[in-house]
Amino acid sequence: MKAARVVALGLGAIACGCSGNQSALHPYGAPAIHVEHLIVGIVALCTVVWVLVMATLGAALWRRRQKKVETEISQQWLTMTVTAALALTVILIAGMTIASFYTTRAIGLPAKAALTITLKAQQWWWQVTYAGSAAMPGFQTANEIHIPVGQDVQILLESADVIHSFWVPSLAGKQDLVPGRSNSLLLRAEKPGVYRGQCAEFCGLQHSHMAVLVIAEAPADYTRWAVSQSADAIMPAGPDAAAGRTAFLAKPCAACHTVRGTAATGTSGPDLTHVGSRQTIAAGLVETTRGSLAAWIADPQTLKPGNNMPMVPLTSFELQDISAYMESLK
Amino acid sequence: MKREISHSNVAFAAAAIAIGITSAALGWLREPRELRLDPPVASGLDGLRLMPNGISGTPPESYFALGKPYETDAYNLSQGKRLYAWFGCPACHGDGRGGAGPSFLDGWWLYGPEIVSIVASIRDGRPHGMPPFRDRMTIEQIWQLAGYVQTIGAYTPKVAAPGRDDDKQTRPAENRGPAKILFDQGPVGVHPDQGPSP
Amino acid sequence: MKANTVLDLTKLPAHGLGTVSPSWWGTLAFMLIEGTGFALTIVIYLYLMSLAPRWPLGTTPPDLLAGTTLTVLLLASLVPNILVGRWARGQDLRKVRLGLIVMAALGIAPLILRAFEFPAMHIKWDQNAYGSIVWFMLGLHTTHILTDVIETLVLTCLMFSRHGDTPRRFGDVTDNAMYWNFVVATWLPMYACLYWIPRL
Amino acid sequence: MTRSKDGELRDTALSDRELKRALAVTWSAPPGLWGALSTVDHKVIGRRYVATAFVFLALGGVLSMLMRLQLAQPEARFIGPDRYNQIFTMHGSNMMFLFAVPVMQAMAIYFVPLMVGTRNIAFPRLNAFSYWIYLAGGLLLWIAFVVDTGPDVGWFAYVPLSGPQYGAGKRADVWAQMITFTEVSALAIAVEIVVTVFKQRAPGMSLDRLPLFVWSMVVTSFLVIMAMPAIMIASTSLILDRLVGTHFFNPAEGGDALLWQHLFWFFGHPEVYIIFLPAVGMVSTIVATFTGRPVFGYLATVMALIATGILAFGLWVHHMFVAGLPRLGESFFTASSMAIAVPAGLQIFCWLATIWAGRPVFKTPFLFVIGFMVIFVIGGLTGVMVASVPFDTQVHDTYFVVAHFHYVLVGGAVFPLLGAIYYWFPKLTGRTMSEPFGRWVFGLIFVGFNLTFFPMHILGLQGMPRRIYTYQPEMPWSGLNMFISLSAIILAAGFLLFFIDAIRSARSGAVATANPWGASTLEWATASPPPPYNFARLPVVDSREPLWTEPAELRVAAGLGVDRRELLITSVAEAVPEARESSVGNSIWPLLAALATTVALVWSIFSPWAVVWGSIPVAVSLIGWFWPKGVPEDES
Repeated sequence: MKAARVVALGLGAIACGCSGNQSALHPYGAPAIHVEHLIVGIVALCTVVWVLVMATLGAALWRRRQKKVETEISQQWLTMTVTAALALTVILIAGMTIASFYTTRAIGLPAKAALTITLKAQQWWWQVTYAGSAAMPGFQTANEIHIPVGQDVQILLESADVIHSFWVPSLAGKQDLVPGRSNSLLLRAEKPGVYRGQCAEFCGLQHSHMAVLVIAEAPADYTRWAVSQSADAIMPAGPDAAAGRTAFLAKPCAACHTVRGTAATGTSGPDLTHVGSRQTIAAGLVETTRGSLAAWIADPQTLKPGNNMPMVPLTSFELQDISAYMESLK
Repeated sequence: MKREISHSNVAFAAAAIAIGITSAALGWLREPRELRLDPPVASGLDGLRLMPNGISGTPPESYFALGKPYETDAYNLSQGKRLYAWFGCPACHGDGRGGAGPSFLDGWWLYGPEIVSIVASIRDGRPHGMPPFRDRMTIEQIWQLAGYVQTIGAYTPKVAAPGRDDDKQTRPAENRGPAKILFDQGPVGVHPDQGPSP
Repeated sequence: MKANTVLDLTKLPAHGLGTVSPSWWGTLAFMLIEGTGFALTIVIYLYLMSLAPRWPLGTTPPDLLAGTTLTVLLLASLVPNILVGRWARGQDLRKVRLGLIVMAALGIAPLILRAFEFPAMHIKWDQNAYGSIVWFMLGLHTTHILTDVIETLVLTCLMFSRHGDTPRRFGDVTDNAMYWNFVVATWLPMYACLYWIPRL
Repeated sequence: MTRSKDGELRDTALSDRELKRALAVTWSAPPGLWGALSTVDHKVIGRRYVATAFVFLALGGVLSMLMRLQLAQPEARFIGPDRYNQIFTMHGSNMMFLFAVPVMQAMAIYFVPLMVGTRNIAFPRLNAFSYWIYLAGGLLLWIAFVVDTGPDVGWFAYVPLSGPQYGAGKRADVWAQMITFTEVSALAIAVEIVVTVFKQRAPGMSLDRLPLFVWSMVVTSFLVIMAMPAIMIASTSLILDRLVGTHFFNPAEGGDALLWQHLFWFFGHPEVYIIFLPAVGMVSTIVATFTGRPVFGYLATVMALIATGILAFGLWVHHMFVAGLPRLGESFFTASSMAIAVPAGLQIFCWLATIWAGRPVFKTPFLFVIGFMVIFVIGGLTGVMVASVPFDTQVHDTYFVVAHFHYVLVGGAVFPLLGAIYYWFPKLTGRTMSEPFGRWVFGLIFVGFNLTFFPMHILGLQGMPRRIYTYQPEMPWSGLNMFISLSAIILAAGFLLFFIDAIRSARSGAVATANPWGASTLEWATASPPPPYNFARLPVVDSREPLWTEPAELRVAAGLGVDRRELLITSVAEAVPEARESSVGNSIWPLLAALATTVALVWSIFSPWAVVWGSIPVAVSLIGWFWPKGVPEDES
């Protein structure tokens, strides 16, 4: 069974897929670090409060069991204790509110950043647009954001259809992408690395498979990457890939995808000009390998049911060639 | 008192069982939303049998076996609506009222209102500027789009038809029967050879 | 447990009016629910206005004639309405019958004027959000007039039937009169919102 | 038997036995199916409501087990995304709209009239109507789900996903119309409760002698009255957007996607307190009974209830902290969200003080209250955490929030509710639930709950978002998810045991006396279960704990008529008798009106003209409902 083999291939690709950092408790970006301090502080404080309340409850439940004879407790004493506990609650609440305000202030506003990247979410992938400059034309990529380490980066958040939410927990808290509104978020990575994020607002069938990678690298590496991305797609070298290019342009693929430098200029799917250079395909679904590309192209509706990539009928040769071509698009 | 409660309990239990059985039966009859069409079924959908003049014909048997999903199923119609925008249909047909290409709303179907004709028009193209989409869309997408196009021009709005866009409004949405609202009289029999309006 | 009678209720009336009657409180509670609903529609109106670059969106302010006439008519209807309530409390069957007929007529007349208010907005519900909210507000208030008119008509029939001459029916009439006051009172902020805010 | 001058038969003229017989004739429903369909007895309807709500709880529980089965392993293929989205939407909508709110109101329908010492709820026919409309709403949702038209947009139904362009088919409309059904029924009950408490209290039961459960239901009812119009307007606008093309939520034509969120959460946050405050009343009742002393700080607890109710309307924006609203507004809502911990804390402290001063008796209802304290305090503290904007940006829409609100809603409402069921079961059915079973039920649910939901806090912080039907194997979540799914079996076993115990006890449990726990409130002053007229002679109250101040005798009032259904109207503040009032008799019209309303509402999912044509049968049935039938209750 061809379908079964393809599925097995796809699942295999999933099993050895990428591993990214995606945890609010492992922060590597300034905003996330501030929030983590707040989280640890509040959780510790609340744990103490809970233990105290439980100790009181336990004592209240046990005291009558131990002493058989008991003098009646004075109402006044109870009133004073309850009042004191209430006063303590007010103080703790006020303290946590103030701590929260200070954290918000420490994170700062996103408007001051030097680099601005536009992120447009759609069902169920992320379109990333880097504005051009005098030295370099702008370009689009998908599901992978490269940023220079140690710099503030402003992410402009837009949505093409429904509400999504951009969340890379190791770098910053989340922010929604609301159609008809423009939000923005400050990102700043303190350490080079690959940080995984995921759509956090329910957005339909494939909300579960809408991941995004933020790759923080040294400024020089970042610039090198940006220059290579702004270039048109390379002409494939090998015979497989060259045949794949022809097939790609002849088949429905080109109607939805753009490969800059070719006749493929579709815009409803992700830009594939440098798809081979991305770590994952299909919004973080699987690691980019020739096998996973083939599995994905052959049967996208099994790997990610309901997504908008159709199952295009291809011969096994066409499938091999097109995956080779995709992989070659570094 | 006691007796009365047990009476009503029996009535409620009976009602609950009846509802349960009915629901289970309905659920068994109703197919779940199909997100992945099996490749053999998809290629079967390609097998239209058209009249020699390319205007009318019969859909493949498998289409009826599926339950005519592309004309009646809300999910397919809404996917068709996406495709209408994604594949550039508005460039010639506007919001359905036409432009460089013909309108879908005025009750005139140059090649008849049957879904087979619409599928054929999209798949194979037509003279005077309609390009073939055979190489740009899969056959399932073509069916979805055709179902949607038929819906735009329907005089009796389909229950499953899409609602308004989250966009600038140019005409009433498909589920309100825009053809009926905008062209109330319907076509006067100028082209009687082109079949009835939907 | 042994029952020990400590209170004698034999002298109490068999039915209460006004604040003694549960239905009076029930009417009040429903007025609170509906009043919250009306207030929310006004909040939505102002919210949409705060987002819009100009207001009214895509059209001119509504024509005043129909809406203002209706407002005057509603205010005028308060006089017979309050009188009906007073007569009902006095259990004057003849006057209540007369008053209810007048109130039924005064309930139907605004419905006719309302038919002219929708076109006076110069926009349809499906053109933009301004159209949607004004139609929604007008529609919501129209259903309130309509329900009260039907209630008044039914009560009028009741008062002419053999069920009419009891304190309970008179209580229903006072509650209905109170509800009409509410329908008029809620219209005033709606009127100000619909007709005058676009002119600010 | 002697009749008074005006020809009425009064209870003063009858011996106890004669009186009970005469009242039973006046107040009973006819036997058989007709009686079941036309009864307006608040006890029958309340019991029916509770049973129906628990059926929905069981169904919702089955859905949650399906979700746990799917999530136990990464990339599991047991349930596809389309069905999973329907399942989690159904789970949330079902639990909130068909279980939690109705079950609390149902307990109030049954117990508030008994606790305030009256013979039926105010507006009994509205009460019957409310049940039928609730049942219709529940059936609509579940039948739609079975035929694959179940809503798939989340219980919050955010536009534009639920809007006309992205919510294909009638799925979102079914959800929105189900809202209308349940909110109509909830609003009706709220009105009944408020009027019952304001006007039908036993003589002498001034507002400062009201049982705490009744206070909690009064505050809850006002929350319902103020909050539910928002969701009705929101769901109506959504249907209008989808059906006739209005633009409330279309940014391109002046609408706004966030308007939906404002409206939804303006209702949705008070909704939490609509569920929680009745539970506060239940806890107060159980604590008082099982420590043998009144709850410490009656006034403080009532003030805390009212303060919570008011603050509940100032918090909704904390559900929208990541939607991109202005910073200043967010800071205000952080402060108000934190502030609500103060009244909640006060309540906890008052209960602790009561337990401290009292002599606790460890019966099953009290065990559930202890479980409530342990769990709810965690839920409250995580609530303080998510009130902080920066904290929330990391945990919003993650499993941390799933854990948080299950701690609040299951810990804060379901535990007290189960305790209340064990506590009031004798009054509901005349039989007692099993104590050994009860301990097992408590143990399984308590352990199962914590093992299931506590790890979700960690999953959330580890970056697992909510509402995902699966996750990839490389994410470090699979171990905990498997653990959670296994723990959920313990939790489910606890609930299963509870249902078995309840059904078994209702049929063959030990027969209960009038006041098996030695409690203080008036519902225990009559037989278990109470006769159709509740009290043969209405009690007279001169303290907060009427059954504790005079344990041997019940002070009663006399002089009410027995020929017609008669109860007593008292003044709002002091409960001074004002009038004898009739209470309406049985009627089939509420059922007919509910059927007509159901037809109109379901039809309006498909056509706007249903509003016009469908309202005619509704109007006819309402006229039939109110038209006098010449029975004594209709005249004065």
